[in-house]
This record gives sequence, structure tokens and C-alpha cells, in this order.
Amino acid sequence: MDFLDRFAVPNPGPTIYASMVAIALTTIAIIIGLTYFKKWGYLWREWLTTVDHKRIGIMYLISAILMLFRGGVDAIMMRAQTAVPDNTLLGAQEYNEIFTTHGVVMIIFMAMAFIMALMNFVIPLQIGTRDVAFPRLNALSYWLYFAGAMLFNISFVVGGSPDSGWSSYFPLAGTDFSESVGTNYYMIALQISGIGTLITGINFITTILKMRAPGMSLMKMPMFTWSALITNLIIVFAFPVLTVALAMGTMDRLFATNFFTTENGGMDMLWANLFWVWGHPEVYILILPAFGIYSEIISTFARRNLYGYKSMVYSMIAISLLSFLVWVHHFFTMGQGALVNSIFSITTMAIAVPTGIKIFNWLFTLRKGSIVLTTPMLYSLGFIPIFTIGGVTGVMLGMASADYQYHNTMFLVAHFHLVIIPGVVFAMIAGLFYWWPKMFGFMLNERLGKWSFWFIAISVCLTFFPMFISGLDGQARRMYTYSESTGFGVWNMISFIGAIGLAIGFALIVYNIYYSVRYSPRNIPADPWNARSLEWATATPVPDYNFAILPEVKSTEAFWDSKIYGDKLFNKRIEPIHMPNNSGMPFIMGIIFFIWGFAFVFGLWILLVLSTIGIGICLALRSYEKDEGYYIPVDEIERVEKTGGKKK
Amino acid sequence: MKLKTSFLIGMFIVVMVLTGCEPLLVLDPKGPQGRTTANVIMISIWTMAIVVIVVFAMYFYIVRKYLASRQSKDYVPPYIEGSVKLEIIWTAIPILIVAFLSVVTVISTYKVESVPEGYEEEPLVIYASSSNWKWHFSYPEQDIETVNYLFIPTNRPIEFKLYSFGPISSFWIPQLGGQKYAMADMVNTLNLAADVPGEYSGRNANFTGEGFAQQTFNVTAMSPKEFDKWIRDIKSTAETLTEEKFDELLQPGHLGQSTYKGTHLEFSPPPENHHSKEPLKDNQEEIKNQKIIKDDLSNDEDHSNMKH
Amino acid sequence: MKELFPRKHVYGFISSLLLSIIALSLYYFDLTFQLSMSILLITAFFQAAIQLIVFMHAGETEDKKSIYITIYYGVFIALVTIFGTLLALIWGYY
Amino acid sequence: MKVDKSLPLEYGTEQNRLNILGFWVFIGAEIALFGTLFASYFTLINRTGNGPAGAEIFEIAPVMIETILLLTSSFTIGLAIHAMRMGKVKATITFFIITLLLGLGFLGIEIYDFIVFIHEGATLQTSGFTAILFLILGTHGAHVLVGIFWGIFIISQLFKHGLTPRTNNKAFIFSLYWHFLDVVWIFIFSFIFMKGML
Repeated sequence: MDFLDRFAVPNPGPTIYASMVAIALTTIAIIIGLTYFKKWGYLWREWLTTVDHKRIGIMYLISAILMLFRGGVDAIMMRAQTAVPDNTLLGAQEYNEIFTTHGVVMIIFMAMAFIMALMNFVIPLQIGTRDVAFPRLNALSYWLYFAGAMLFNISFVVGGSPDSGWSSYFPLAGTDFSESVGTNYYMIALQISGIGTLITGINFITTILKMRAPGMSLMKMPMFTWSALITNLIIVFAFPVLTVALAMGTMDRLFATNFFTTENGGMDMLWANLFWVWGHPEVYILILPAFGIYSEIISTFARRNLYGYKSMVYSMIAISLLSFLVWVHHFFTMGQGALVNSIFSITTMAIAVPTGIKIFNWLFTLRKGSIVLTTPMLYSLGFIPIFTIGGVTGVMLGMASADYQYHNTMFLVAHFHLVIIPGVVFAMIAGLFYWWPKMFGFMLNERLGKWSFWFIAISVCLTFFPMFISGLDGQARRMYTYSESTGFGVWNMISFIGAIGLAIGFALIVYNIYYSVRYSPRNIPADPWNARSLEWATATPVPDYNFAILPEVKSTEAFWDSKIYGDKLFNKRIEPIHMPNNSGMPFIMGIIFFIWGFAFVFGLWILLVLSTIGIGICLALRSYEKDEGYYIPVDEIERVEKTGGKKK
Repeated sequence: MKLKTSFLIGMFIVVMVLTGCEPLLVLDPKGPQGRTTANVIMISIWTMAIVVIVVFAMYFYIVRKYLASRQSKDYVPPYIEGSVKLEIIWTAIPILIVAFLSVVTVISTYKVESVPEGYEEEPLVIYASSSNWKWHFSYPEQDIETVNYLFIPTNRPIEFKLYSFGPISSFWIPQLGGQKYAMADMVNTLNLAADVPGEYSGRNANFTGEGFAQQTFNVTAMSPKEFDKWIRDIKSTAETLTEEKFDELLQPGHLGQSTYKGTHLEFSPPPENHHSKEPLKDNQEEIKNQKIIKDDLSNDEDHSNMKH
Repeated sequence: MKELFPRKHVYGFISSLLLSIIALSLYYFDLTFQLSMSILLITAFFQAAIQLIVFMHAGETEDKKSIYITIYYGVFIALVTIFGTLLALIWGYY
Repeated sequence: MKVDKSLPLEYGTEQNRLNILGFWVFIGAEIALFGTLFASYFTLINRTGNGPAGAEIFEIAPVMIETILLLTSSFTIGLAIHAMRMGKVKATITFFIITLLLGLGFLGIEIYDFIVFIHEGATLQTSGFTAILFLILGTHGAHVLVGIFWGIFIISQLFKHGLTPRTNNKAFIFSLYWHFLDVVWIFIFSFIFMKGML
């Protein structure tokens, strides 16, 4: 029994038992469902072994939405706990676990996955190619992400959740102050999904640099592709930093090294430093694709070309470089003195300049346009004002002397939520509505979509504006409760009400998906929004090979020009198309990585060695495997093209 | 437009609250450093308010005017590449704003990092150390120590020496000035001063685990005369802080306020001088020796604990 | 024309050996710390350049630009990380 | 598979060209990885706690041998690629084997070095400095170890299939990896060992 004791949750409560039951029931339901409907083979052939970027994108999307609800439930519980003074709904320990997992899940497993979903689905279509550069690695990326996400999520019911904040500052996250395996989960799960993200980065850079349609020079790429290229560049250079930091943290916790300890020459500040060397670029990894999405949507629904294309590109490049020069602003208060803080204040505020350029370019894209208020456009229009408020408070936070007062307060919490929610979450929802017809062949309901927008937009303001005030009134973040005399009660109550509104908004989106699956008409055209870029030039649903003939591009808006000026996109003849074979290897590696991570978390060394060997064997098998893919013959392509993309 | 109204109401509330319906702690400073920061904050709020107003005005004007529903059916939006002139304008103006704020930031950062201006007197040194989840305040000059409360004289600069017996904590008295981290392997210096007598709240602002929410302390600023009287009272009434007592205080948990004669600095010296870049050999030796002594002491502690 | 004798490689190898010997010889000379560090920096970056250009053929394809941008970006990030970290964690405290 | 005859075999197919560019991007990521390790090393360099400092444990002889072994192996893998481009399978395989043997020699001396460190009281757990020292050397050593396994796979495939676009591509990418490890070692040698011993 001693062996099993380690898997017990140290602070079990009703929420944990409830989730144990829920997880067990869901698993059983899924297994029974798959068996009853005889879908195991379908699941394996069409999804688990797929290397198709579109399907991988959809799997990312489903995971991201699941994680959104995990993180969202955490958020509601936090707001409920702090809604009134001296609340006892949650204990301190529970609250600490919840805000930690909320942060990690939302950033790493929700927002990142959502971005990956849209990038995976859209980028190859947008640059007019048939797949990414390394389709199998792409599948591996997804399964590594999924293994990391699952590993992180089981911490809730096996062994205990991490509880030292999403930034996991040492020595609090060290073994002296965090004895449970929670922080091990954090270190290992982030490591595994981080490797997946890094591989995606390499994959997409290569794809975008080498596989664009003929004629599409870099300066003729759609803006979302540009943003994806730069995002992946940041990923490739920022994630190794996280890898190193997590490796050190893991060694500190499991091998008793002294990287971040407070004795024997360890340096706790080094963790904070390395975490934010990665952490700040990470913010831009999240926001830049969102900027790309807004550029696409705003120009589509303003029925105009994107204003200032070149300055949009240059400003993103500037942001990508500056994003690596500002990280110290996350710990201005660590004592490094006025000179260092002044330097990093200035670099921080400098980011406002390229960001401002983008805002004005969007405004001028709207100007002289003909604005159609569809759901994706509403989200994009809602983004501009709310993000502006989030952004200007960012400049305020960048001022070191003032930051000494904002740091670690609800003011900061308000700022980054007002940047990330309109910046990233709105973009993801907008992108979801916008590309949904391309993904699934029907539209999401517009009426429900607009309702969800108004709920979310108003509730975001309601939830986070009061935090500016309570922050300036001295409410520190991460406090599980506060006394009545502080006077924070009213502001937190407003936040709680806003949080309920947000929950309703997100529930409406889910209801919308359900409703549209059932009732939405299926006979939609391939280009339902009258859009401008190449992903709309192919049939809906998109055939496996994306384009029967690779398009030829002459301008930044090749598809639009083909509609308006009659430029011909597809000039060549249909030839047999080379496709990669499906492979179970990425999925199997994902499972082995999950076991590897689990063994690492609990220090099960034999299992760890075995799974490491397993990973090595997988890599060796891959090296020896001779897989040349297959060709789709011309007559089959022609048959598919005639039926408008529908398979068989 | 719902959006517009909700924003206007939101902005209205923010502005109303900030401008003083009810003073927020950070904007109601009681000392020179806090006043500097509050001024910086107000400068930045007003500057940013201008930016927000300009962007919002343009935004609402453009969105209203160019809605498809307000235009004729055959309106075809023109193709416009961009305008170098306009783009230069909206690059240059933000640069100017950022430059202005940078100057404000640099000046004020140096200001709050040093002894407050116009305070000529020798600063009162107080060692503020955090442990889970308490604050210990040692007054080496007066040779007394308090737990979870702080008495300071007004109109005299206070030099806080911050360090921690556990996780990274952040020492923060919103009405007197900004915060700074207290960490286990080094000592940070924070210069504050109070010029208005009164009671202020202080807390640890950096998450330190389970008891973090209640890791607060009270600050009472009083005239130097009263302060001296308080010191004398304590000297005559408080018990002496022994090493055993201090170890007891360090145990994780919450404590009320308490006062002692003597400080813990003698038997548990603060982690100073850990940051020398290239410590000279003798210096290193010295540190090593100190460590050995410390280790011996901690061994002794272990023995004494076992006796208990 | 392809030639049998790998002249470029041999030159590269000899020069990298020479650079290593220069770096190693610093151990036996009693130069100032600054001077030694400058020599080390120069020899190290020259060696890296030799590997990149002579051995790794960084510039032989149409992707030359992408490759160099990646490397420069990586070096930029590495230097920023190193000096920024030292600035924030060591030099800032004086 | 379309093979473009005008280019060396390793660039012969579209997928090959993608692989090579992708690997260059990966090397970019590796630069950031080692950059971070160096940043941490320089930060922790004086944080020796109760353990020894670098100057007390570094020895010049093993470092010198390691440097020469790795430099030579970088040269021989270059020769392997040269031979490969001339279509000489046997020479390619021979140079590959020499490279891996040199790599093994390097690893052997590095392990010896580690044992010496531990004997002198510098274990992984001793101090912040020794932890980062072992981490940075260990990361590089682990890369060499992975390289040796990888190299063995490639040699066996060269035996089996000879010089094809596929095997050449793998061999070329391996050579990039190996040269890069040499570059990293040069920095470790210069800024950890030489700087520490000055």
C-alpha cells in the first residue's frame, strides 16, 4: 500500500471526489459509446493516425475548447470565492491550486492550442499548399501537446495539483515549500507540451518559407500567414529557454540540486528571470496570430484591402525583436536598481509604438470600407476598444516607479486579462466563427453568435474594470480572501457578476455549436463570407489534398483579384498528387511520453528508463522506416472535384 | 450602441473613482515616495486617457460612418495601399508620448529608489524580514524587535532592509510607497518615509502559499517624540528575544502582534554581502567561516529542539 | 569541378586547430583578464564561423538568406539572454 | 519522388530540401538553448556555496584532448560528406565510423572528467555552480551521445542502401548536427574552461 499512497491527493475535497467520479463516468461513456457505435476503427484510421493538417487542426480545436472549460470553471470558482469578504466556499489550499491551474491551463493548454488549431487548419490553405513540411512531426506535436495536457489535468485527482502559481516562483515551488508532486506535474507536463510546441514552430517556419504557392513572395503573403511565421520564429527561440528552466526546476525538485534553492549558492531569482525570458515572448506568441486573424477578418468584412500592409509586417517584426528585450518588467521590484529598471521600462513602452501602428492601420482599413457586422467582425470590432484599454494600462505598468505600486495587485490582473481576452480569446472565437464553414461545411448561427458576443464583451468589462480600482486600493492578487474592512467587497462582487456573464457567453457559444450542428443548412458555397485569401479558393469541405491544382498568385489578395478582376488562379493541369501515409507512431509516442512524464512526476525510475528506451526505439524505427507516401491518381481527383470536395 | 454606452459608463466610473469620490490607497499617499508614485500614476492616466479618447473617437466615428447598412447598395470600397505620411504620423506621435513617459519614468524611478528629497536626517534602519506568514521588524539602532506591526517616526527617512526566511515575499505599504521583494539569499533596500501621522496597512504582496492572504501588518506613523516614548515603554516592558523564542516565531503559521527587546540580527545575521561579483579570497574565506559558525549554531538548534 | 582532395576542409581544420592552440596558450601566458577574454571571444567566434561556412555549407543553397537570418536571430537571442540576465541578476545590484 | 539531378543528392528532392532547412531552424533553437545555459552559468559562476570554484577543479589536459578529439571528428565528418558528394560509399562509411569513434573518445574523457570533479567534491548537488556546470556539460554530452546512436543508424542504412537521396540527406543533416556540437564545445571550452582557468 505504501507504493500506492503516493498517488493519493494530499488535500481531498468534494470537488476532487466529484471530478474523480466525473472522469471515470466520462471515460466509461466514451468507451461504451465507441464500442456500441463500432467507431474504434474509424477513430484510429481517421483521427488518431492522421497526418492531415486539417484534422490535426480540428483535434487541437476540440482540445482547446475542452481546456477552455476546465480553465473557465477554475475562473468561476475563484470569482465566487472572492465575491464576498471572508468567504469560506474554498479553502486557501484549494484556491491556490485553482488559480495555478487556471493560469497554466488557459495559457499553455487553451490559448496555445487554439492558436495551433487555427494555424494548422488555415496556414497551408492560405499559402496554397497541400500539407505542412513535416506532416508526421505535426501529428507528433499534437500528441505531445495532448500528452502534456492530460498529464497536467490528472494532477487534480492523482497526487495533487500544483499550487505555487502559474509562474511557480522558487523557492515556493521548491521541495521545501511545495511537498506534493503538484509542481512536478507542472514541470514535466509543460516540458512535454513545450517540446511539441517547439516542433510545431520548426515545422511551420519551414512550411511558410518553402512551400508557398508559385508567385507568392513573402510580401504577398496574407497577414495571418505573416503573423504565423513571426510567431513561430518567436516560439523557436523562446521555448528552449523554458526547456532549460523547467529542466533545472525538475532537477531541483527530484535530484536535490541547487539551482534555485536559497542555500549552497542557489539563486531563486534565476528562475524568475528565465521564466520571464520565455514568458514575455510567450505573450507575443499568443497575441501575434490574433493580430493576423483580426487583419484577415477586418479586411474581409470592411470589404477593403488591408491598409498599410508593409507597416503591418514591419511592426510585427519589430514586436518580435522587442518581445525579447523587455522581460525584466515582470520583476521590477526585485531590487536590481533604477538603472536596469529604467532600461527595461523604455524597451517595454517602446512596444506600444508598433502595436499602435497596427491599431491605426486597422482603423484605416475600416475607413472607407463597407462594414458588415457579422459575428467574427463584431468580435474584431469589440477587440479594438477593449484592447486599447488593456494596452494603455500596459504602458502604465511599464513605468517602473509606478509599477512598484501596481505589481502583484489586481491592477495587473485586470491589465493582462484585458489584453489577453480581447487580444487572444476574441480572436480565437472570431477565427472559429470565420473559418468554421471551411472546417465543417456549415455556418454557425449568426444570431446566437451575436448574443454571445454581447454577453462576453460586456461581461469582460464588468469583470475586469473593477479590478483596476481594487488594485489601486491595495488588493494583492492571489489572495483567497480578504476582510470586510478593506472595502474590496463591492468590486469583487461586480467581478463575480461579470464572470457569470462570461460563463453565459461561453455557454452560448457551445449551444451555438450544438444548434448549428443540428439545424444549420449544409448547402453553403465554398466562399460564404465573400473573403479575400486562398483558403476560400478551394472546395468546402476541403479535399484531402487541399488544391487539385496549386494556385498561382500575383498579389496579396489573389483570391479576391480572381473574383473581381478574373485573374486565373489555377492554370496547370491536374497531375497525380503525392500524399503522406497515415501513421500510428505519433500517437504511440504521445502515449509513451505520457507514461514517461508520469514516471518522472512520481520518481518511478524503472518505468522512466523503460519509457525512455521506448521513445528511443520509436525514433529508431522511424529512421529505418521507408515510407514514400502514395499518389492520388488523376481520375480520382477529377471525381472528387466534380462532387465539390465531398469524399466518396 | 450598447458597446459605446457601456464603455462610456465604464470610463466614467473609472475616472470618477480615480479623481477622488473615495480615495484609493495608492492615490492617497502619506509620504514623499508614495506621493511621487501617485503623481506618476496620475500623469500616466491622463496621458493614456488622451490616447484612449483619440482612438475611441476615431473608432466610433469610422465604425458608425462606414457601416454597410448606412451606405448605398452599389458603394464599392476603394483600394488604398496605405499612406506613408499618415503612417509616419502615427509612428511619430506614439514615439513622442513614449519618450515623454520614459523621461517621467527614469526621473521618478531614481527618485523613489533613493532617500526621499529634503530629508537630511540620518535614516532609521529597520530590518523587515518575512517568514511564513509573518513579518519581523528589527530596529538595530533601538535594539528592539516587533512582529506584524511597525511603528515609525514621521518626517524621518526609513531605510528598510528586506529579506526573507522563506519564499520570495514583497514588502508593501501602499500609502507610503511602492513594494520590493524580500528574498532569502540577499538583502534589498527600500527607502520610505511618512510625513503624516496615522495608521496604514501593509502586507506581503507576493504569493507565498497557504497563509499568504493574511500576511499583513499595521504601520503606525507618529511624531518622533511619541516614537521615542514608545521605544522606552517597550524597553521596560517587553521580554527579551531569545534564539529559542525566535525559532518558535519562525514556525509556519499566523501570529498576532508581539514585541521583544533585542533583535534576531545577532544570532541570525541577515544574508548580506552575498552578491559581491568577484569576492576576494579572504572575503570568501570569511563568508565560509561565518557559514561554519552558522552551521554549528543550527546544529545546536537541532539539539535544543530534540530536548523539547 | 569536384576535386578529390578536400582542400577547403583541410584549410578549415588547420585554421580551427590554430585558433584552438591560440586559445589554449592563454593558459600559459599571464595576460590581463580583459585581454584574454577578448582573444577568447575572437577565437571562439572565428571557429564558429569556420564551422558554419566551411563545414556546414550554410551558404550553398537558395535558402542562404533564411539560414543566416535564423542563425543571426538565434545568436541575437542568446546574447540578449546572457547579457540581459547578467544585467538583471548581477550587475544591477551595484 | 522527383529527384533533381542538378543538385547534390541530399538536396535532390523537395522533402530533402525541407528537411535541411527545418534542421537549420532547429539549430537556431539549439543556439537559444545553449545561450540560456550559458546565461545561467555566468549567473551562477560565483555561487559556489561550500563547494569548489571552477579554477579549483578544472584541468587543462583532459580539456585539451577533448577539444582536439571533437575538432578532428568535426573534420572527419566534413570529409565524410565530401566523400559522399563524390559518390564514394566506402570512404563515407569509413569517415563516419572514425567520427563516431572520436566522439566516443570524447565522451570517455568527459566521463573521466566528471569522475574527477566528483572526487574533488564537486557533485551535482554541491552548489549552484556545480549544478549548472554539470547541466551544461551534461547537455552537450547527451547531445554527443544521441549523435553517436543516430550515427550508428545512419551507417547501417548506408551499408544497406548505399548513397540514395534519402540516406545522403540523413547523413548531411547528421553532419550539420555534429558540426554544431563542435561549435558548442568551442564555446564551452573557451568560456567555461579557459575562462575558469585564467
